[in-house]
Amino acid sequence: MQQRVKEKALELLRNGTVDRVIGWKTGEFFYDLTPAVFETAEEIEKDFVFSGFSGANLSKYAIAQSRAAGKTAIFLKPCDSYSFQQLLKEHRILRENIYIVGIACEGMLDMEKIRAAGCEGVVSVKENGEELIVETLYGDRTLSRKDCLLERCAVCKSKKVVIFDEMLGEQGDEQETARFDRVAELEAMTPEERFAFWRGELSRCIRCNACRNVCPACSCEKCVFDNDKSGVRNKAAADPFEENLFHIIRAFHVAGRCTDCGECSRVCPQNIPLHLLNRKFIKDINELYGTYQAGADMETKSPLTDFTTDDCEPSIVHERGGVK
Amino acid sequence: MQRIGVFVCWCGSNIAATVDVEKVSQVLAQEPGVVFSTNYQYMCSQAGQEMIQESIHKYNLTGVVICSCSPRMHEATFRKTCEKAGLNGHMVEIANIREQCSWIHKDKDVGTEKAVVLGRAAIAKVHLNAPLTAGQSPVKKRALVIGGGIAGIQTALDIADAGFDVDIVEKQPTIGGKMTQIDKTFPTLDCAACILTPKMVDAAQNEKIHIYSYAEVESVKGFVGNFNVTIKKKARYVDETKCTGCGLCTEKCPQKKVPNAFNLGLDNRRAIYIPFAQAVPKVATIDADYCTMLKSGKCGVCSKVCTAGAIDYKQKDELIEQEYGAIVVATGFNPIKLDKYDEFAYSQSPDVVTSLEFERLMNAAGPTGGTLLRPSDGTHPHTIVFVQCVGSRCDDGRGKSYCSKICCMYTAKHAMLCREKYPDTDVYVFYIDVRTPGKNFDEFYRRAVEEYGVHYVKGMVGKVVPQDGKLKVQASDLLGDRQLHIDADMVVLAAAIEPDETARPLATKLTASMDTNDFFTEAHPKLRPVESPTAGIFLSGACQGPKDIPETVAQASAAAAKVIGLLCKDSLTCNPCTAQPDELMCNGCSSCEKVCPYGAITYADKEFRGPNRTTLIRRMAQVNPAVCQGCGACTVACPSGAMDLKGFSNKQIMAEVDAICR
Amino acid sequence: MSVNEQFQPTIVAFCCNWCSYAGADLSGTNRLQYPANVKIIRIPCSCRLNPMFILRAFQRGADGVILCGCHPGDCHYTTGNYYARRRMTLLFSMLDFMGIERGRTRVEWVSAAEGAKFAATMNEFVETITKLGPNRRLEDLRCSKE
Amino acid sequence: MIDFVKRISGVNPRKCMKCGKCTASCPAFDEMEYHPHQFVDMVENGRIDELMNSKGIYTCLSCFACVERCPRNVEPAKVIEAVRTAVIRKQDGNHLKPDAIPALLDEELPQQAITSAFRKYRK
Repeated sequence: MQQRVKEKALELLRNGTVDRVIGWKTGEFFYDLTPAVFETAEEIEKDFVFSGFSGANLSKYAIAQSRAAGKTAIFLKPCDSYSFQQLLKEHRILRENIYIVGIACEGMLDMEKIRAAGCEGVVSVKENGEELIVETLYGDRTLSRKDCLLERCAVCKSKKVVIFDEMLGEQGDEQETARFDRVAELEAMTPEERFAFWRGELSRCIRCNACRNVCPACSCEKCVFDNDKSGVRNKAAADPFEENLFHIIRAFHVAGRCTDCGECSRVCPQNIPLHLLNRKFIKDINELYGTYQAGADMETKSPLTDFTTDDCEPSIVHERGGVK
Repeated sequence: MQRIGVFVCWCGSNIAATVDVEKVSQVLAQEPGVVFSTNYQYMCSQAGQEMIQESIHKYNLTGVVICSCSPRMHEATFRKTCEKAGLNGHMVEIANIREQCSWIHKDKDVGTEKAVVLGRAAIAKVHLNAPLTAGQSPVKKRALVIGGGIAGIQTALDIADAGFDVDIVEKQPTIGGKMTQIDKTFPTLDCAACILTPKMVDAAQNEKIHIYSYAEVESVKGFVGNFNVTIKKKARYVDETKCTGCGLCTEKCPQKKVPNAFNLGLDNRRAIYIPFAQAVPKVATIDADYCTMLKSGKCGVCSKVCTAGAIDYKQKDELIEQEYGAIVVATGFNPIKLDKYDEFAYSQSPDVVTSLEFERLMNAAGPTGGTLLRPSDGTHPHTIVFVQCVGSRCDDGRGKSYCSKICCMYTAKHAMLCREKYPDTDVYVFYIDVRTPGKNFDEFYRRAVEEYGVHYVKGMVGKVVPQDGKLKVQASDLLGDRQLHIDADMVVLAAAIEPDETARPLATKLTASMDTNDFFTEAHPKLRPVESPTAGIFLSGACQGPKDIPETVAQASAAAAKVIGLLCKDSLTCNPCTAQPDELMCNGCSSCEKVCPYGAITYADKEFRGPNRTTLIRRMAQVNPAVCQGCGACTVACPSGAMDLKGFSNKQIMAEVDAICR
Repeated sequence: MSVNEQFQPTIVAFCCNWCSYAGADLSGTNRLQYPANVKIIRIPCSCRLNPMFILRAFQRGADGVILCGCHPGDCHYTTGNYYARRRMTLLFSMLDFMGIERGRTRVEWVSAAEGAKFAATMNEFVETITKLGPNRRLEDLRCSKE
Repeated sequence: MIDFVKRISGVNPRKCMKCGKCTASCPAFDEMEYHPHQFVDMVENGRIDELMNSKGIYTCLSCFACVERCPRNVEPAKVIEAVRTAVIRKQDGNHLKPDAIPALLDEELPQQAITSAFRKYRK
């Protein structure tokens, strides 16, 4: 697969189907792949990489690239395709300028987990079916691939690429997952415990804005937190309130639009489980207003721009009780 | 920095008794930006208003805070006061220290402290206020009346009388509506046709009125003063301009077995027809469901006999676009279907009829030529049972929970007419209550009982069983505490009335609101009864609720007066507190559009300067200030905060929050 | 403990212009008392209430925030309160999820005729907040009164 | 007792608008001294005792024509059924005392027989 993706990128560029390709390129380390736009075959030959570390969701880059002259190819893993379609639904991407190559995905790898398994001085990671062969300065190690997946991949909600022009590999299906288990665990705690948990997590926030910059839903032309007119302009979090404020508002702004791609947690340098905030909204929406998956289709109204006359009252929050 | 004047009102002792007004004005004088602060006995009085105006000039005020009664009371007053002194009305904020302070607190210290906080919040807001000017939108001087019954006709005539063009859209081939089917009218017993048909002719002959008969409203765009309506003229296969209404075709058409809808199916008509002799326009219409020429291409008799050459089998539906300043809904009512009321044997015996069918049976132009005969065997009925409240006041899901209002009176009318024309008939009326509020109404009902000897029985009919050519009626007589068994020849059911089935889809097109019974809701149940909450949409007749003819005509004229009031204006002043998107921040994501109840938000592609002298095209929200009512739903739906509400901006509200929590 | 030492919460009530603000006026007209801790901010419709306003109030030292709007189905703008209802439900749930006391936020539908309900609601809410004590979990330390 | 009848019948007599359709529908009208609309009215006005002592409550056929036809969903037949139940429950002179049961219990005896035995064999 890794080779097929790169060949496809070359092919599309060479046969003139597209003028540029959005893909991944090597960063400082082999596991540190970053999104990149390739305009020539040479660039692709040199830098294009698709591997178990190509976790980055490329959909957000289509906003700008779809407005560039000519046509752009983009590679979308299943979860990325939801983000892409959500952006399309919000009229952010000009579909006619994009050529989508869907990629079947077996889950992306988390370097932190490989390190946590006791591998130091990692030089390369090779995939061999269900196994990972980790080459380190101190000899090779073999790990189970399953144990080294990113959190979001371990609880993957869907292997289905919802929008594509061409598909590499087998199309998959939506699947039942345990992705809400952690949210439910937190819900079962006492308010005091929850407060302590989130204080512990959010107090580590350094307001680097990585979560915001990577999030496909956070693609506003100008964020409220950068906007003087909003009255809440706020560059750095100076106190616990502002740490809370930023993350609550961010989660609220993407509620009903967040596809649960998990990029926010993947990029957080402080390892704050930010996806739990988004998942809490998704879980509430599913439970209170019926199951809704952002980006799954182009038609369904987002739950926050919709209503029924017999919706539950906000007091349901009190009635549901603290410990379930 | 604003130069703010603070004016604390005593409201006699209403405020001054529990708020130390002197202290409030002193403390607020210390607030940043406040250059003048005072208190006075009655700010809203002539002297108080003059004081505000003088201070505006003297201290060169750019903002005014008035600590007084609720803004719902005097905000408009003080805005006008300031406008007269040259200050924009939206630079005034009211701190509500009466209803929300002095009147609910007893302790003077507490009241004073709270009044200060409320004053601070108002000052904080004024700092961020900007002068707002209400926009103007032009008014198209033409009205549309949807529905050509007596309500629609009356509204159209009144509007036309004032000199404005009016179009009537009527879905039937003729205007006139339900009233054309009615025989006599209560309480005067004059003939309905005699008073209605002259009005129909007036409407047809009025140069200002244009009638689109056999037409429906296809779509409605725009807003008050500027509606853009597409009207669908259904194909009637007869050229209206050529047809003389001679009626020859309707006599020669070989297809004779078409249920006559005008007589409610009590007799038959031809496939080409003119609903009744006084139809307006008096033009034939081909019923495409029955015409053999249209169905199989064989026949063409009407075309052959028509000397005017008006028949056109190839006619197509036609779409007409027209602009209007106001729209009047006059879609009227229908009797409900009685298929769920098995106990009255309506579907088992032709001698059980609805009241509207009874009207046709009594009418000289009806299927029996005005002689009351049983539909089953054409004999004269000797015992007639009337049942009231069939489907009205019904909570069981089969009928309507409301009172249909007109049934008591028309049943009294029917009973009276029966006894008058045929004194040998026994007439029973079963009632739950007899409701006769209205001029000369109760007298009318008493006459039916006292002079005409109609048997009014307090009770209800339990069941009707057709047996041996009779209708066995089992009923209760509650006052006599007995059960009655009557062998009747006819049973007449006073069916509940409901809004026409076209009303609901029309309401959606108009974005006008309806109640759960599909009656249009009025802007205010008491004070604005002929207007819809949607600006520019007016209500006439039974589409708003059950009504008799005098009430319908009264409301029709009232709606016309409102329309005339609107069309007289050259332009409309818009609500200045509207939403406004910041183009630099708008993502064009359509979140705001989805929550806007008025359809005030549209999108357009706009060019922006990108980096390196490139041009970027971005999708951008645009708010039509003439349509926006300023609810603010969009401001919260907007993820980037690009949408803000003038007069209640994010910053203004947060400034108030800050001042209160300080 | 003297009256002065007793905890006096700061409470912000957002009221929609058409129903609840009029309902609040009515409780004044009827001289129905409720504590002075409640300060009302007028907004055109409950759907104007941005979650940021609520958070801002807590930041600047409010101890409780309540939103009052027209009863569902009675919105002056026909649908505003339906959106507000969903937004507030999700926001309150999130605040609860982060461990903020549930009682600090509330939504109540008050019509223009329900002056008594407005006063009763405010009395009850002030009592709840007084019991909960000062808002410690969601405040800006720089703005605290101590 | 009124509350008891209202509760077990689930009927709100205030919904009745005295139209008399129930009485008009009643096939057993001639056998009863009180008629369906009167049942409802008597419950509403607290005349339960008269109703409990009336023979009419047993001549009601429970055909439910009144329930079927009532335009306000008042359900008069349910009131009658509730009054009958009230009469039964009032007869506290049960033949059997609960304490005596265990001794008499026979494995083979159907449950229903025990219940009816309570009520059937009055002293």
